[in-house]
Amino acid sequence: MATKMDDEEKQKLYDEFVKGIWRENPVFIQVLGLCPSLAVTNSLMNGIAMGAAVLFVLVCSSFLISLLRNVIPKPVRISIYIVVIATFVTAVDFTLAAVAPDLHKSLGAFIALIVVNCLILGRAEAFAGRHGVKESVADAIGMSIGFTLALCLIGGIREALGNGTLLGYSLFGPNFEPWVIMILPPGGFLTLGAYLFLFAYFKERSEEKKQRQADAARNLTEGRRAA
Amino acid sequence: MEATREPSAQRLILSLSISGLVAGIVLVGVYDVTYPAIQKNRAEAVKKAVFKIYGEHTKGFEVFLLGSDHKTLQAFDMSGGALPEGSTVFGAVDSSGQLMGYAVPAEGAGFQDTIKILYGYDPTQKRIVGMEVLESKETPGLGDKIGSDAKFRANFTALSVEPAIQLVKGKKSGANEVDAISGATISSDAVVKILNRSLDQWRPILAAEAAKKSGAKER
Amino acid sequence: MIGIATAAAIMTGMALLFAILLAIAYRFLRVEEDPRLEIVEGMLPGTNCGACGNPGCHAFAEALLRQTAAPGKCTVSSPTQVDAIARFLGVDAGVEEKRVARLHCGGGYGLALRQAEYQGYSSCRAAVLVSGGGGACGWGCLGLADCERACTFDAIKLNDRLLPVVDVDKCTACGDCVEVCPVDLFTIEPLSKRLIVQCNSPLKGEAARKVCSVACDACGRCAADAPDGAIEIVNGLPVVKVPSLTSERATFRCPTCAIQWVQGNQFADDTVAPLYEGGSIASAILSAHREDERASRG
Amino acid sequence: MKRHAPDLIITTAPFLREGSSTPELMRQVLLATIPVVAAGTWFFGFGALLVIFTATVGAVAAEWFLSGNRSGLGTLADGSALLTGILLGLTLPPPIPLWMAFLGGAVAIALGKVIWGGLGHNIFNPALVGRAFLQAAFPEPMTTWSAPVSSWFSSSSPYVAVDPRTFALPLMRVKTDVITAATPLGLAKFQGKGTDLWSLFFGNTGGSIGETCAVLLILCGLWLASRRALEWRLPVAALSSVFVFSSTLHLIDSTRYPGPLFMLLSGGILFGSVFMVTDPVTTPITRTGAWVFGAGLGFLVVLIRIFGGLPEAVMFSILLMNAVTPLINRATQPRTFGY
Amino acid sequence: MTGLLQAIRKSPQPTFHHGVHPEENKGRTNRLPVARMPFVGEYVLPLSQHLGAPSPPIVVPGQRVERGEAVARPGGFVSVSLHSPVTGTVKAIELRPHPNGKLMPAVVVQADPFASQRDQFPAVPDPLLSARETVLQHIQSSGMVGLGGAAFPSHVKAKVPDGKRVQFAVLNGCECEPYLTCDHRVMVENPGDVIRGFQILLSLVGAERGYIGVELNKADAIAALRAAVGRAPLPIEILGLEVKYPQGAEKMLLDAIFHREVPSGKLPLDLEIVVNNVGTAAAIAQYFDTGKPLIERVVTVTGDAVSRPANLLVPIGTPVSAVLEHCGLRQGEARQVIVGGPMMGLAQKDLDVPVLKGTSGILAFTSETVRVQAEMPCIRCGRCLDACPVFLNPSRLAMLVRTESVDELERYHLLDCFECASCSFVCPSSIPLVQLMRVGKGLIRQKKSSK
Amino acid sequence: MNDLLWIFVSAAIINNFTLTYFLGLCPFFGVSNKIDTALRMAAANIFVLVITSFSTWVLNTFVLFRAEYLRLIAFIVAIACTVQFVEMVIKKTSPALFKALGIYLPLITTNCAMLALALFQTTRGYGLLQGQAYALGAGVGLGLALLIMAGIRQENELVTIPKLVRGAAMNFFIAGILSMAFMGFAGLFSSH
Repeated sequence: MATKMDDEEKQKLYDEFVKGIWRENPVFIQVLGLCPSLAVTNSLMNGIAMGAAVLFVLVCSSFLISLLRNVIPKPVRISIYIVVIATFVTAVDFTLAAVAPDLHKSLGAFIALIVVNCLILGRAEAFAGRHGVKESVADAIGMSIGFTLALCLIGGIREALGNGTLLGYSLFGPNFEPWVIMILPPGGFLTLGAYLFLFAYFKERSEEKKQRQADAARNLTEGRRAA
Repeated sequence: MEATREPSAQRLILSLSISGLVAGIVLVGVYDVTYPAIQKNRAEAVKKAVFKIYGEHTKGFEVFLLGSDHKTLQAFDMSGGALPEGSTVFGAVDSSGQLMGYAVPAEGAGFQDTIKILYGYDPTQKRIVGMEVLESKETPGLGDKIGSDAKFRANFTALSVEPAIQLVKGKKSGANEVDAISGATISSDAVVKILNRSLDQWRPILAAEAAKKSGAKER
Repeated sequence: MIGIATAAAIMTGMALLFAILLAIAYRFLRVEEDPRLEIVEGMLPGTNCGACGNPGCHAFAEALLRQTAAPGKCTVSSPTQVDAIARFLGVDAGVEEKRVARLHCGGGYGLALRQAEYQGYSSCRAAVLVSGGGGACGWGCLGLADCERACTFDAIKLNDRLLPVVDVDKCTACGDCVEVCPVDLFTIEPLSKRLIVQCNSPLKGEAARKVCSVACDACGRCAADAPDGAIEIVNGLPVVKVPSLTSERATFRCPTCAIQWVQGNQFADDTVAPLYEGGSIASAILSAHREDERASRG
Repeated sequence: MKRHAPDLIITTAPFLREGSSTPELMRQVLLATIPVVAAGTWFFGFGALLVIFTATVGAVAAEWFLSGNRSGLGTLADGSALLTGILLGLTLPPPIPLWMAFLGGAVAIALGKVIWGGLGHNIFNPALVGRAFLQAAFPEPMTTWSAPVSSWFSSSSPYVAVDPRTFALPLMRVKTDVITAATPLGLAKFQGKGTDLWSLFFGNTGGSIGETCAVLLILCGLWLASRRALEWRLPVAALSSVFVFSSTLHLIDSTRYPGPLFMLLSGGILFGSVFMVTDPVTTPITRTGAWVFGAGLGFLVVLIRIFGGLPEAVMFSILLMNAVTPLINRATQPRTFGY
Repeated sequence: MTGLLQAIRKSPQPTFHHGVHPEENKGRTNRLPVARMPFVGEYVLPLSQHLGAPSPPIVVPGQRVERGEAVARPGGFVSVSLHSPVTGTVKAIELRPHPNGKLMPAVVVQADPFASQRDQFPAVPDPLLSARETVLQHIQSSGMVGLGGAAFPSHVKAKVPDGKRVQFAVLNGCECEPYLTCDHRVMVENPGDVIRGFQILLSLVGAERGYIGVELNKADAIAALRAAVGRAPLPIEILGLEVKYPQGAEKMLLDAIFHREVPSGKLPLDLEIVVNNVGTAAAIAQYFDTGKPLIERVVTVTGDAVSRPANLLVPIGTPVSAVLEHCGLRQGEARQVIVGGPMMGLAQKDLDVPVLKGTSGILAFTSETVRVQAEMPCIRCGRCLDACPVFLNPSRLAMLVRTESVDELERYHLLDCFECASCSFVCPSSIPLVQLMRVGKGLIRQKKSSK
Repeated sequence: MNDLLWIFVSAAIINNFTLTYFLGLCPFFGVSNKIDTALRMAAANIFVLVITSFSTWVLNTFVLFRAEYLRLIAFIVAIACTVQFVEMVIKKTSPALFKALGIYLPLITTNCAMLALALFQTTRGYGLLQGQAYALGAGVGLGLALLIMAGIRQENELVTIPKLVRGAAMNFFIAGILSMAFMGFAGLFSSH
């Protein structure tokens, strides 16, 4: 009996974890946290670093907020969430500046701007403030992995086309003509738009396929009945 | 319903204050831990740029703050490891501890956004001896060549600042002329403008300093 | 140590300041709002279909809180959703009988006389303005699918005779089709009402049969065969007075099949032979309409 | 009961129509581009024709693939994709690699037209969307110009004049030290050098393939206007606005700011006015709006050419004005009769 | 370039702004004198042929009626009587096809083949000597309506409400619709009737001056009217107007003559002006001369599907099919039959519909003329804006109708559209703009009624 | 004076907060579906930006010079509280104004443009006046982008955008094209 309960709980945690990676992907599905997803993704490395920073902040703040959710008075909850998040963000900011100054420079103010990333405050308000510690942390990890994944996809394509490199390694040789637009602002918008278009396309194709299969199955059963 | 019951004002104030207090303390801790490393990184960055301008003989650099009279420089003690805030110039020092020249940070409007540069200036010969771009958002592949294009950078190895620096296209003829990067005229122009503007401010001060120093030496 | 003191002082001071400010504001500037409103609205489907008689889900939620409406009025919500709302509000669900939209015309392609060919904007509302459409019967279905487009729930599809078939499983009785039909052919009826008059023309006798082979010619046989007073002929059309008739006897002697015993969808077993040769004309027109629509709507 | 399919057609009034049709308008604009294409080929050599052709192929191919029509000509029949391709080709610099021209054509159709739902729905001029994409993606090739190989009456064999860069492999570049030329606007902005107005008028200067020959563009514009294939207010407003703003500056300081005739004859303003600004889809529908659009365009062109970082601004200015066209349309609704 | 020239060249003739120039196509009939349509067997008299309340019948099936005898009385103030055009028997009162496409209640009269059908009507008083109320009542019981097309009861127009006054009266002789020549022929053949009718109207409304606006393509009509006025020194002026569609629309006509715009939602009466059709004036004069109520009217029958085009004096109620047959309809070739003009008329699906009081023309076209072009996307060329005489934005309105944005439709003044079809006429993409406008008006009405 | 002009123009069009810095994207896409809404949002934005610029300048000059490491947290708390306070005041004093502007205020709290403005003006060492010019420029820039976007989107509602790009994807494409068009302003006034 106990193991069954455990399994159920595990399954639930797993669900909370997995949903953020794809089904409720913060960037591609919920279209949240856009500022950093477009601003810093002119290289893959930036994307990874930003993702890691968000991971840290989101997990820590979700943990703390879900822990304290019954203590925090409702009218000032947003202010307190912000204080908590800002503290963690400042910590990340300083740490990055101390450990990897070049990366810190290329991410610029966007590390600090994690504070106002709708993704983080959104998770705090919508999830961590209403759920237990375990679920909140699982949700936070899933969401930030989904976020990082999206950032890597965007950053990868932008760096590859815009600079001819991936993580600094040359892809196309010295005569490559870089598509400068990809690392400029318009490239960010267009890349994300193109990804959304592609996902919509694949979704429609898979739905069409499902529909066709369902039709075929129905025809088969009806044919049998008629026979 | 529970949610509709109003918490007391004292509780609101108390919880917000406590969270502020805790956050403040945590941040001080983080700050204290990371402070030395961050300052070291900043100093490193300046050092790297100064070395690039003044070459392999450079040993280190000194920091000078603009005095409150806006006319004289005051040496700043770097032993604390931190760079000061405010208007600063750096002095490049060779292995013998001799001052080789100054490295002056300057910034101004570029093609896209603010460009920040550091340039080496020799007040006695009245010329620029080198230039490094610290920060720019110029167009990749075109404008950002101001930091990477060797031919363009060569313009600044011995650039006379009297009369004021001029931008030309094609053939460079005078000692005070800078040959623009083709296709990035505006960015090249921006660098020249930043230099001229910064020199207007620093030239008399640095000249006075140099005169003071040489005077002291002669005496 | 000084650093810590400064930081603590600044942060606490700031927090204190803002907290006091907000606390004051919270105390003196608050505007009262029923917190349940948001929750109830969140529980509603949010389709704003208006079937409940309110202008939208928000208004319905307000009505629910005022207790001037029962949760069951929402025809879109499933019974469990209705139950949930009722439980939340602590009121009776007041579940309504399932109702669906019914079409009062059977004069599809090949059955009703077409006098002229309509060309132009492919919409019933537009066609009815041009000499009342190409059909001879001015009361009949125009077959240009305004209802199909208007249906939010994807419950209406034109069949091969260009007649709209309402899928009773998907229909929520929201009334959009009733509103959109320019010749007012739809009514909302309880699903249990089986006797449906599939004609809307007041013409009688030969005049009616001349324009449509499935028109009601007001012969009165159904009224005669039904229990006393259950069916009455009013203005050339039978009116079913007792909706819960359990016998399909009244339809047996109808010479034109204008009155039908419907179980489930209408036109489910369309066995009337087409008057035109080649039933594919209708489907060709249907696909042409669809093509037009695609072209005009991108 | 014998019944036959109905003879009579019922449609709504009016039962008469004026003659002109949308495909006919397209055809006339297409016809007007022919002399411009020919002149571009004459001035910049066979390579220029290849560039135009490739851009057109890119546009038509994109339309074919993205419109989802596999039978018949589909939306290609209205000729708008063809026109977009040709216009894009005419705005490109002559020595651009062909793969870029192809890419530009495809982007023009995909981003400029198809995603908006096709002809008539787009907000931005498709050809210019394609060109803006190329300009942002490949700033260097897009600002590398070659000198004309022919003048009006003499030529150094234009049919063989093909720049080696034109044949760069896809995604690659050819590194050469070919002599480049500057556009008259570039010369004026960066080197303070003027250009003879007559060379501007007859097209003996560097620049995009279709923009150099002013006299031809003026003639094409007049022809189109005489066929009522364009809304004359738009080019007139744009050109006079450029004239007014540049003359004002010129009067203030004639040494720093070039004269109005130079501003009108150089760069793409004439080409833009005849072929881009007159695209009805992306410009205001109201007559007052047309004047506002033209005035705004002229202002932006002069502003960016003189105070901006780029020597040429017609493309950006048109795109910016396209962006505000919905707002202009709203603000300039005609007064209804009786109000 | 022509556009530019047109803008520079100011038209010397008075006219309104915008509008279109369709081909006139009046040449086949404008020289043909008005002929009489022979009597047929059955006449259908729909009870609602005019704007306003339908007329309740005052006869029963089987009853014998004389030519000119009333078969229906006015159903209210905004309603008129209806008279039998022939001597015969009332066959039925039932639903019959109406040119608007619906089946509508009508009195069907079977003509007596042996009756003489002579003009023999009760005498009426002299309108210029009788009390105003009496004259108005006589006009109402004569079944008089505007013959221009809208069929608005004439007595309502001639009655000036208390507190209002009328400064000018205008007769509309523009006949701007292509193909139609019935008003033209009336002006040429009966200028005296027109002027006399106008005099009656002038005295009824108490106007100090009268104007007759005639388009310049009817020079003979202008000459005839001027001659008729010249004989009697009257405060009436005949104005030649530029040939342009829709000059004959009331508001456009007033703009052309007085350069004043009728405010939105208001009537010419608010400008102290009353407008009537020339045909109506002639019919009023004839009524007071002979006592003949409105039982016949002049109809232009033309189009490439009729071999003998004509201007016919047709008894009201005659089936369109009979009229067309009389004019030599090419059987099997006609693809479209229109009642009214080619710009604002109605296409018919059933040729058994009757000629009404407001029927000014019957046009039959073969497939050569009827070209239904495929609709193309709107390219926002703005030609519809240049054509619209009330300065609307049809292109945008069409899009708003398609997306059913009812609030926006009202904001863009859709209700000021009077469906002149100039926008559809010029649209190079063949978008059914007027039709969309009509649908849009329906949407607005529906929204208003559901509120 | 020239300096102020450049700061203003740079923030408004050359380095438009939305189209080149990607700041304030959520409200940019969220409330740009109607021109009317966009106008109000733009007004609210400018209002809050100017207040933010002022209050953070005060905070930075008079309080934080002792503890720069508290900048981020102090700024964000200050912005959040100011906005919330302003919102409450408007809600109480003028329901009409609240209906017009107030509902956008909570959206603005978590708008990165506000915090970014505060941080940028601090790191660039702008004084009070420069800060105000910067805030005004940023506000005008956000408003401009918002208004243009709203105009285009409202126009798009009249036609049928293909299903695959309808919604978010289309918005990104429009923003991308707009961003390309705004590149034309690069270098404006910088060389004069």
